[in-house]
This record gives sequence, C-alpha cells and structure tokens, in this order.
Amino acid sequence: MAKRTIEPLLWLLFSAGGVASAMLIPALALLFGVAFPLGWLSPPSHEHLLAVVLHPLTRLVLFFLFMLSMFHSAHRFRFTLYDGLQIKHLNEVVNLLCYGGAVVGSVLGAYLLWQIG
Amino acid sequence: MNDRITMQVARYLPEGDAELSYQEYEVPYPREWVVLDGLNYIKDRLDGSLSYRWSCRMGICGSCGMTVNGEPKLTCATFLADYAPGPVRIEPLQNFPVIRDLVVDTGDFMRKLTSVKPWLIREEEKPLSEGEHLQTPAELDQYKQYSMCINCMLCCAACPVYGLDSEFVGPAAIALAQRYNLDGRDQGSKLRLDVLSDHEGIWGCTFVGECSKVCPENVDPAGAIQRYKLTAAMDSLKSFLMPWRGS
Amino acid sequence: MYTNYHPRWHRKPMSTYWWLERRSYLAFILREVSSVFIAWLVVFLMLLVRAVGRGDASYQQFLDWSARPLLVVLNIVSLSFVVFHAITWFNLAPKAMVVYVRQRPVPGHLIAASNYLAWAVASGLVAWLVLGG
Amino acid sequence: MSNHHDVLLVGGGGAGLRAAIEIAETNSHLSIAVVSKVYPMRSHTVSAEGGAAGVIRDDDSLDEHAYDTISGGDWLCDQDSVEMFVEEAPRELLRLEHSGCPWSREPDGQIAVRAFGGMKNKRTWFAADKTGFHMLHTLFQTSLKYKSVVRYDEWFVTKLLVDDGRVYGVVAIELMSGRIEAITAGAVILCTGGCGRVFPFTTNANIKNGDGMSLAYRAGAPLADMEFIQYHPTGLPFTGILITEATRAEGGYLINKNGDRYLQDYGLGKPEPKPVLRSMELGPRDRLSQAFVKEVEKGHAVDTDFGPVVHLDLRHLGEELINRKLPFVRELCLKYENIDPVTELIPVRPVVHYMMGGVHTDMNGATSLAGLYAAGEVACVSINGANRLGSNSLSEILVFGARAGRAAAEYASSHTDTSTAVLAQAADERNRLQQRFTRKRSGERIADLRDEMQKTMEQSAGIYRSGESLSQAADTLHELQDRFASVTIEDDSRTFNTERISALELAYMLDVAETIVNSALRREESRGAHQRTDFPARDDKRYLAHTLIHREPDGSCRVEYLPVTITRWPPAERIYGT
Ligand SMILES: Cc1cc2nc3c(=O)[nH]c(=O)nc-3n(C[C@H](O)[C@H](O)[C@H](O)COP(=O)(O)OP(=O)(O)OC[C@H]3O[C@@H](n4cnc5c(N)ncnc54)[C@H](O)[C@@H]3O)c2cc1C
Ligand code: SF4
Ligand code: F3S
Ligand code: FES
Repeated sequence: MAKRTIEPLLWLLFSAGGVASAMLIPALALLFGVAFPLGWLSPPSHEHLLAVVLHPLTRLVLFFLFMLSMFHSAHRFRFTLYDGLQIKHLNEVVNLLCYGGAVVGSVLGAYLLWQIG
Repeated sequence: MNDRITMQVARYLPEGDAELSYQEYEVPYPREWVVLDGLNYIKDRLDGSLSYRWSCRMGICGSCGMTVNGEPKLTCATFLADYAPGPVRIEPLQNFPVIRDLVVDTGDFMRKLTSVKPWLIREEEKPLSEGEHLQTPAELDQYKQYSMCINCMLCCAACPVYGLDSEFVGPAAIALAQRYNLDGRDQGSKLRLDVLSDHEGIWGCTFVGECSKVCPENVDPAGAIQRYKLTAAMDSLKSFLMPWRGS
Repeated sequence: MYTNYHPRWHRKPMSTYWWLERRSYLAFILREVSSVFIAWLVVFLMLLVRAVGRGDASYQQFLDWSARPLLVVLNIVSLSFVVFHAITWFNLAPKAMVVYVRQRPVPGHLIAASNYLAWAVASGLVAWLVLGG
Repeated sequence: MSNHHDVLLVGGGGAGLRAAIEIAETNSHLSIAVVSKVYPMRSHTVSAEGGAAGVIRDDDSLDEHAYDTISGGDWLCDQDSVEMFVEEAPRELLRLEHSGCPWSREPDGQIAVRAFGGMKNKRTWFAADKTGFHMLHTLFQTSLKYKSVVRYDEWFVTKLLVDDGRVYGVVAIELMSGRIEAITAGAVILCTGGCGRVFPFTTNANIKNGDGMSLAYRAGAPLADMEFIQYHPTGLPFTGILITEATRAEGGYLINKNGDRYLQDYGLGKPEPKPVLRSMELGPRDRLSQAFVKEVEKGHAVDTDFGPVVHLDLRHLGEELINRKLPFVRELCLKYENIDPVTELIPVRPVVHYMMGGVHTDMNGATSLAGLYAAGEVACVSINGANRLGSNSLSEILVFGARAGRAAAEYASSHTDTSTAVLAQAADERNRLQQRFTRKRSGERIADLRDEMQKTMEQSAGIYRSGESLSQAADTLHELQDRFASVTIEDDSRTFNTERISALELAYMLDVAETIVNSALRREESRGAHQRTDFPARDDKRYLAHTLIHREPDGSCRVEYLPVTITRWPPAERIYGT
C-alpha cells in the first residue's frame, strides 16, 4: 500500500474554511469593518456583545470559523505563491510559513476564546 | 480585395531557429471555411513547408488543436469568418514543447494519460458466456460525460498549472480516471487513487476552471477533478480516523 | 524514446506575469488573493473578541480604532474580496458536489441557489445576534 | 540500428488495436509493435457514428444476419466468411462491453440495439451516435495495459520488406525526427483502413489514402474487388461530413425538392410513417445513392452552391429523441451547417464512404504472401461483396482483427528465421526516400496532381460508370503517375516533414486509383455499388466472381477472377421494401 500524504486533509480544511468564511465573514466584516465605523448603524452595547460571545455555542462556532478560515487562507496563499510567483522550489519554506501561521493563529484564537470566560 | 483574410502563422524549424517567428499569408475565407481549411489552402497553394496535424475535419479525432488568437481551439471547428477582418494568429498549443511550426510534442500528455490506468479494472473477469454487465441508462449517465474526451489537449493548454508544474497530471487524465471510477463495472478506483491522490496528481489543481471552458466536448474536467478531490479526501479522512479499516 | 527529450524542441517558459495574459487568469488570481484578506479579517475579528473580553473600555477603544480612515478603507477592500470569494465559491460548488435525488443529478444552478439561500440565512442570523435580536 | 518484434501491426485503428490486444492476451511473451502514422486514437475508426452489427435478440438469428449481408452484397460475398463473421460478431461486441465500452442501454440495463439499412432486424449495437469513437478509445485504453505492446506513434510505413515471397517487416519514417528505420518482424498485419481520399468528396479523414493496399500491391499481393466503392447517401455538402444512417433508422425521411419521399419510385417500398426494416430509407446504400442520381436527372433535386442535394427530414422525431439518440448529428449540423435538425431540413448528397475491396485475404486474414496479413477496411475477406451493409464494418474490424492477430501470432511463433537480404532492401529504400523526396522546386504541386486524380475518379468511377469514361481515366492516371515523378517538394527539413508524407500518400492513392479504374473497366456488368451504364444488368454467368488485380513487374496491372464461395444462399434477385 502506497504512503498517504496529508494533502487530502489540508484540502478538506481548505474547503471547510472556504465554506465557513464565505458564509459568515462577509456579514461580520460588513458590520464591524464598515457599517459601525462609518456610523451607518450604531454598534451594539458591550454588555450585549459579551453575552453573545460568552455563549458556548458562539465560542465554538467562532473557534471553527477562525481556525478553518486560517487554514483556508494558508492553503490558498501557498498555491498563489507557487503559481503566481513560480517559487515551487521553495516549497518547504512556503509550507512552514503558511500552515505554521495557520496553526499559530488557531492556537491564539482558541486561547482568546477560552480566556474570556 | 477584402474577401481575403491575413493568417499570421507561427513557424519554427528546430534545425535552425531559436525562436518562433510569424509568417503572414492571405487566404480566402468563404463562410463555410474553418481555420484548418485556411491552413490547408496555405499548404496546398502557397507554402508546402508548413507543418501541422489534422485528420478527421469533423471535431472528433482530436488532432488539430492549436492556439487561435490566443485561445486553444480545434481548428477544424473554428470558422475563419468569425475572425474577419483579421488578422488571425495561429500558434501551436501552449504548455507543450514545439517540435516544428504548429506541431507540439504530446509525449508528456500520453505518459500522464497512461499513468492513471485508464482501463476497466476488475477483481475477477466476468466470463463472456455470462453475457453483459447490466448497466441502466442512469448508471451510464454517471460517467458518460467523462467518456467523451477526445484527447485534444486543449484543456492542458489552457491550464496554467499544467504549464507551471511539470508533475501535475492535468485535467484530461484526471477526467479519464474519473470516467472509470464512476463506471459501475469498474473496481479499480482504489488503485487509481494511489496514483492520483498520493502525489501531485490532483492536489496541484487550484480550480482555475479554464480547462472546462475550452473543452470542445463539454467533458468538464474541472468538475471531475473537484469531485475526485472530494472522494479522495473523504477516503483519506476515513483511513486517518479509522486506520484499522485501511486496505 | 530518445526524441521525447529532444533538446531542440522549443520550450516557452511561462512568463512571471502569465496571470495578466487573460482576463480569466486575472480573475483567478484575484480570487486567490482573497486569501490574504480573509486572513486579515480573521485577525481583525480576533482583536474584536479580545477587546470585548477585556471590558467595555477596550471595546470602545476598538470601535474608535476601527473607525480610522485607513482601517475603514482596508476593511472595505477586504470585504469586497471576501464577497468575491463567496460568490465564486458558491458558483463553483456544484462542480465538486453532485447530489443525486431519486437517481437524477440535481441541476447545478439549484445547488448554487441553495448555497445562496444558506448564505442569506447565515448572514441574517449573524446580524440578528450582533444587533441584539 | 534495427528493431525487431514478433508481430508488427501497420495501423492503430480498430482493427490494429483489436489484433494487438488479441495477441497480447493469448501470447503474452510475443512482442507486438503497433506502427501508426497518427496516434492510435486519432485513427479514422473514431469517426464512425451509427453502430456495429451483432445478433443478440431472441427474435433474431445468425442466418438472418448472414442473409441480409449476402443479399445486401449482391451475392458477391464469400458465404463461408459471412457465416463465420455473423457468428463471432456478437461475442466480439460483448468482449468490448467487458472492456468498458459505453454501449447504449435499455431501461433494464441490457444492451440496446437499433435498426440499420438493409438489416431485417434490430441488431446494431450503438453508443449514442459516437460508436466508433467509443470503440476506438476503449480499445486504445485497454491496449495501454499490456506491456508487450510497443507503440511506434507517428511512424509512417513506406515499404514492406519481402524476400523470396515472405514478408519480414517494414521500412518506416519517424515523423518527429525524420529518421528512416527498418522494423523487422516475424509477421506483419496491415490494418491501414480505407482509401476514400482517392475521391474529392468523401467522409474519410485525411489519413485514408489506401496506404496498405498500395504497400501490399507493390509487394506482390493481389487486391480484390477494388471496383466496389460505397457512396453513403447522406453526407453534408461541402464538408462531406457524414450524417449517420441511424438518423433514418430512427425514422428520418429522405425527400426531394417537391417534398416527396422519392425512394418509393425506385423499387424500395411504400412510404410508411414509421421506419420499416429493409424498406424505403432503410434500403441498402447503393440503391439509395443511385436513386439520388436519378432524382438529379429528373430535376427533382435542390441546387446549392455545392451541387445538387436532397433533404433529410428529422423534424417529426422531436427534440427529445434527437438529443438522446442522435446528439452528435445535431451538434454537427449546428456547427457546420448552422442548421438545427429539430426544426429544419438537412441538405444531403451521396458521398464516398467505404471501400468494399482491398487486400485479398482468407478468413484468417492471410494474404498470398507468407507472413503478411490484413484486417479491417484495408482487407477484402470478403464479407461485404458488392455493397457493405452499414454497421457491418465496425464488427468486421473486431472479428477479423482478432482472427488475423491469432493467425499472425501463430505464424510468427513458428517462423523465427530472419533474412539479411531485407536489410539491404531497407538501405535501398532509405536512399530512395532521401533522394526522391527531398526538396525539389521545379515540378507541379502535390495538391494539383491530387485534385486532378480526384476529379478523374469522380467523373469516371463514381456512382455510375461506363467503359468509355473508365478507359479514359486509366490513361489520365497513367499520365499522372509520370508527372508525379517530378512533383515539387518545398520542405527540406527532416523534422515533421508533412509535405514528404503527402507526396508518399499521393503515390499510394495513384496506385489505388489505377486498380479501381482497371478493375471497374474489366467488370462488364452492374452489381451492387458497381453500376455500368453500358452494362446495366447483373451477369452471374461471367461475373459471379471476385476481381483480383496484380501488379506486373513493369507497373501495369493484370486482372483475374476467383469464384465466389456459395454455401447456402444461391444468387437471387435483391428485393427490398416488401
Ligand atoms: C464517417 C464514417 C462513419 C462510419 N460509420 C460506421 C458505422 O456506423 N458502422 C460501421 O460498421 N462502420 C462505419 N464506418 C466504417 C468504419 O468506421 C471503418 O471501416 C473502420 O473504422 C475502419 O477501421 P480500420 O481499423 O480498418 O482503419 P482505421 O481506423 O482507418 O485505421 C487505419 C490505421 O492505419 C494507420 N496507417 C495508415 N497508413 C499508414 C502508414 N502508411 N503507416 C503507418 N500507419 C498507417 C493509421 O494511422 C490508422 O491508425 C464509418 C466510416 C466513416 C468514414
Ligand atoms: S477534457 Fe476536453 S479539452 Fe481536455 S482533452 Fe478531453 S476533450 Fe480535449
Ligand atoms: S484549468 Fe487547471 S487548475 Fe484545475 S480546474 Fe482546470 S485543471
Ligand atoms: S481534424 Fe480531427 S478534430 Fe480537428
């Protein structure tokens, strides 16, 4: 039996992240990145937001959203570097940078969400 | 006279040339002439030394693929009049080494095609005396689309990854592997998975999607690859989570 | 056979700017570049969560910070990239997923449509939660 | 440098690949070479649309298939070969199913069959209307799994190496590099397909130049029944693209400019709304093409820029049926004629399609030269007689490809001796090619000579012929042979020199054209596809016989006749439409 690479698993993470980020990030980015800063809508009170974030389900969803989106980005960015800049020969560095970043980001995200409560 | 169109044809002679050059020819272009008719006119009447491949002139043998005004096309299914008033530029297919004029080396393509084991694999042959394998029209439809590939290589010429990454198996070969995987009579998907999933086979594809856009037979190799990735990934996940169930 | 590796065949290397050669390639690269902006937005949201966790003051600080013009511009650009990502993603999804209902493949546009529906519902849910339902 | 194999196949079409697979499966230690001037999957088998005949239904019988074939061939078929053929055909088609060929199916999953011209029962297997394409790709992909099959892709065979009445191999040019090599073998099978390009208006691809017929003829093997050329009644004007007979089998009508189903005037039955087997539009091809000529004479055809046409009417079949069973026809009409058969009439006219004659072989594909075999359209076994029935030839390439493969493998296993004389011959051939086909700028253009040959053939050896036109044509062809000696070659590169190949192909076609014209001239009767205006009746007394044409050392031809093998079906009148 031939060896198995982890490429398929990375691809699964990429895909899941693609769905998660497409479903949830636009709304969040629209609200917090554009609508509140520009004053189109008034931001929710701290108390309300805290309550929402403290809900275990929200924390779970946010964790997966952060982690998967990071892996999504890492994977896609890796291939953009390969193909766009034609630096496939540097793949070890690129991999370390991309997925390493995603792992660090995910751990940070988990820590953040954990320590609020 | 404006009943002629200028064809700028790429020329390359390995004996002398270091680079492609372009030669211009004026050819007639009646409504029913395809680009290939223009090339044949050049070869027969103007310049016998032009080299290119063709055979069926009905879009089925897959030999006449070239780059027409930057797009990969079957020259026997692309009408000259659509490019009026011209000029129309004819170059060899991209992403393949050029042997001569409009002729490219297809060796890489053929090797990759063979590597995915594109034939029916059975654990046990059914004896002829037992008749046919039953296959309902719906079962046939599962793989039919992927069996329509004429090996014209337009998809590979359109795919940047095929040009950038020499390891990438390419859209046509993967679609063909998928054709057999989805055929109910076949039992070889595991074997093909080993070939495809364990190296650059499919993971190099970043879903540029151009392959499906240029395919003259609507094979949709891009779709085949994504579907295949999903199957391969699920398969990996299973053997990752349940290693004891591995084959 | 020796001719397979013939040195005299003409090989044109891909140009570094190949993705400028066709509009569809450019669209592809833009789609891929969305990854950078998604990564940024994740960081941005994580900062938000941190601020919320640290109390009202730091939440207000975050709100002020996020209203700085440069940041707003960055976020508008990022938002357009994620939306581009979302649209291409939902449009292409039917290619990877062939769903069969009663032995017949569900047409691609229906799958895409159901994706868009899910997107709308998810966005509505987010807005409802954030804005205080 | 020389390459040696046990069996060498010239041609990678359906017949060649079937033979290769047969040998690889039965004799895995034999080394098999497939030498083909195009990549195998580009071979012209790829363009066959309609289907392949083989009895599978319970209400059908082998005898009926044999009878349809024999009467369709106007009793010129060898009946022992036909009986063997109809018996083996279903097994061959089934074998292809086991290799993955995507045959069209009935709702319950069984193989579906359709009606075809001249066949009294539904027995034509099909894969929508791309049957040849699917068959060829299935065979090609299957052949990839055998290590003992060595492919010489894009190698062009220029000569058979013969010593003392036995064939030892070939000389071929590798297109990519231009090198000329001898490839020797214990046995050689010619599978080079037909020669439609001898005519100007044909369904045949650019590669169908009668190469194998000329190779065998020059090597001393006789060609059989070369005067029988099939015109297919429904080709698209200008391109000659074929509109498959399956359109009529599914219920299409042929109508003239007055909207009449004119076939009723030519003894082909009465018009019925639904297709009736062996009647009207489902009559044999020779009769339908002849009826077209008569309609033109009566002024009932429609004039177009590309000559007179009649119309094929599919409109009443409906979009759903057309999409399901004839999608390629719709695609071709839309692409090349800008016509949608769902709502519009398709203009069609007879077009040169198939060669009944070819290298004379026995039932095992053996020719009169030891070690030389032939199978497929290049061969004349003969099961097609004076007129081939549609869908018999895709089955023929399988049945006789396999048989020739077995016979050649056996021969090669028991004849392992080699000849040194042929290496000297190969050296001579190399010199000839180098001198003869290198740059020469003074003479006439290849295309001009080719056009003249094609025009001559159309005018004198078309659907109707006469002694006068044929003997004139013989003179013209003779003269063209002379002029060919100084033909212009502008290309002096060794690499992928397609002009040199075109010149060699023209030489083959001139040989074949001569044999056609001379065979037709000698046959003073009308039978099947050979219609003489000066001898309008069939003459079983003198011509219930195969024409065998030999090449004399001085280049002239000698014709002799060989009796037809009759087993159970004595010659009778051909009756259709009842
Ligand atoms: C448009 C069309 C539709 C048809 N439809 C049907 C149908 O529905 N049913 C049916 O039964 N029949 C049909 N036929 C007929 C049938 O397809 C052919 O008779 C059959 O495919 C011939 O197969 P083959 O293997 O003999 O030759 P081909 O497939 O023509 O192969 C010839 C091979 O020989 C090689 N070759 C030739 N010369 C040389 C050389 N000098 N050196 C090296 N290699 C050489 C070529 O490269 C090629 O590989 C159709 C034919 C046409 C043209
Ligand atoms: S998938 Fe389409 S484009 Fe690619 S080789 Fe096959 S037919 Fe040609
Ligand atoms: S163009 Fe190339 S990257 Fe994938 S989707 Fe098609 S193979
Ligand atoms: S010549 Fe055959 S596909 Fe164009």
